[in-house]
Amino acid sequence: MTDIDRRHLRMLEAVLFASADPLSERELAQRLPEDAAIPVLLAALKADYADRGVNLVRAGKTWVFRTSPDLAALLSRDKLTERKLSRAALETLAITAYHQPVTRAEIEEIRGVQLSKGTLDVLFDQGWIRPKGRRQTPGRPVTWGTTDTFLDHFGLESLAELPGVDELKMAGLLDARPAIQIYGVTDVPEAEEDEDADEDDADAPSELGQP
Amino acid sequence: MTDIDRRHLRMLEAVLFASADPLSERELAQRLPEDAAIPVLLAALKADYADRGVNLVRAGKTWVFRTSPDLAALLSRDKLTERKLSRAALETLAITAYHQPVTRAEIEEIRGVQLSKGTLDVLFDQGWIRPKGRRQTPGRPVTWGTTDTFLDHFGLESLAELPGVDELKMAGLLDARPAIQIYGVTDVPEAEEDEDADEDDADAPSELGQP
Amino acid sequence: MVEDISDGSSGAFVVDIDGYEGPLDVLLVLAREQKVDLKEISIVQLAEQYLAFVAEVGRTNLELAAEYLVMAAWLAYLKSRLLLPEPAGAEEPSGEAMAAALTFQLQRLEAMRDVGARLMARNRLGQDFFARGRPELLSGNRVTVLRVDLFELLKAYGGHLRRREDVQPLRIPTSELSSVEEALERLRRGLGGFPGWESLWRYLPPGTFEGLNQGRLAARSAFAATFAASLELVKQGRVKLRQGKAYGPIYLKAAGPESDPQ
Repeated sequence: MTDIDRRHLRMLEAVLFASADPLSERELAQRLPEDAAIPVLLAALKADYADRGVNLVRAGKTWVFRTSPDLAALLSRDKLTERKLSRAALETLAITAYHQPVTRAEIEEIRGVQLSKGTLDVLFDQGWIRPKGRRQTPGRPVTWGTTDTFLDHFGLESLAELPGVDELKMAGLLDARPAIQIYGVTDVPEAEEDEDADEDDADAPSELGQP
Repeated sequence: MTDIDRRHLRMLEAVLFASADPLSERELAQRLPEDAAIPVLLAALKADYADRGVNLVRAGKTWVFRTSPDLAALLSRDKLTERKLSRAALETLAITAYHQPVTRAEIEEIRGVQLSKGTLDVLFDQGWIRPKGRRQTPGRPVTWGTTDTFLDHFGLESLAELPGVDELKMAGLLDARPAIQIYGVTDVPEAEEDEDADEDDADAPSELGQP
Repeated sequence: MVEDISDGSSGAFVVDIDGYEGPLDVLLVLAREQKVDLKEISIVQLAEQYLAFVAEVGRTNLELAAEYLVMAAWLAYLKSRLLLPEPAGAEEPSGEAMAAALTFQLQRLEAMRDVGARLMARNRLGQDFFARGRPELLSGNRVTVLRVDLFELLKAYGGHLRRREDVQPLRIPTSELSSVEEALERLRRGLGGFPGWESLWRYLPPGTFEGLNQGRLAARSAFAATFAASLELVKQGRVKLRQGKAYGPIYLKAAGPESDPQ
């Protein structure tokens, strides 16, 4: 804590505390003096609040104050009424989160059924998914991925914290290709190297750790 | 501070943080466990935050967290008044993004309605569109395109990430005609012709959905 | 719904097809009935379970979407591949590879379901943890920020395209539904060919029976149009109709002077 600028820390705290929505490090930098060491300050502030009733949490590239989850019961009267996600929407969300970047066709392949019209729309409207780029395959279909808003909603710091993501990866279950392609050609179940040439998908599943 | 119940302090902190309105001691007492010593806790919490960027302040009989007054001036080089974009401006922006480079006359042609004076100005002032060149037609009208600031604001890496028309349709953002299909229609209305032949088109993504 | 399938010893299924999210979903539910790890599942047995399911739905006259039937056909094929010796030098993937692919698909779907449930079970914003209830705008110079996100932008473009579509000249697409006029024409042309009483069935367009069996709308409309046309011809005094009993076959005969004794 010695080289932390207390004045900068207070400013950062004030900016974050004032906002109900997560702020990116870039937005924070715009608000603070130029010489403010944002990452160091964020780490210090996070530590300050670690045991309090309010915590500083990271969601992807964004930061925000949230009440501590263990106080949920106390705050139950503040609960927002939410629209229940349909089964199709929930599965689509899970597939998008775990297989991103993923195309609509791949989501349909995994679910074995066509996606009805509004399904992606609901998730997009909610701010949980967004177009991520295009797959370098015929038709150049749009790929979808999750947003920092999604991480914030589910209390995830990064995609690496998705429940069970490591086991699924180890089990080879995070392959969005048609199953018969995976087994049909080589007949060797372990042949799972995914060399999809997705040019603008540098942030493919391999990068799940550092969103 | 020894006789402060840390658990109660955390609760108080969270309740005050999450509340949309300043809370009176009576309201706080209703939300916390019965044995919580509200006045003592409030005094302790106030002391905790005394030097921070956010302070616990009393307003009449109620309590509320507020940005520390000395920071307000420092932090805010900008008071953000948020404004919604008019529908005309939103459509103009979308058309510019999808059809760039595009002239004012073409935007009017596409929208089927005259552009009021300020519309392009608003988008230009915001830094979202800029002149791109001139159309090699009589009058050599200025063409418009989007900027990097535009990409940045919408979280796009490149224009190619804008979903095409088909994908908008599939995502439910663009409803097709009423479902005549139910009645066994065989003839699907096909896409309209589009004959954009622009020389200054170099950086327009050619495969953007052309309506 | 999962609970709606019961594999009772009587063999009686109670099927709620609306509760399913496609054929893979059905397969997953059936696979669970084998009560083994998905990796150990017997694909032959699963294929049989699925075919029985489809047959049951067919028996109760529920209409099944095409994708369920496609899966049934594929499973029947897969079953035969698994039971018969592999042909030498086949170009297709082996039966085992196909079975492995199906197992993989089921595992993958089940995994996505599980993690979806685990996601929803997490502490969530607005349910278990909360945002600042009283956000503040920090004061200073006045800068107007236009508030719009990508979703709104795309929605605006979509709305614009739709309105554009709406003002296009109306195109009336050709329909495969039969009109009474067509049926009249067909009956008139056909009447000369059959001097005596003839079943009205014979005047239906080709393929109508198959279509009816498959419940196709076009076939049903052809049937209705032909019937309506026959009534119209009776009204015009051009034909006579006869039906022995309710729901019995309908016969038709030209009412020309030479075939009518009156």
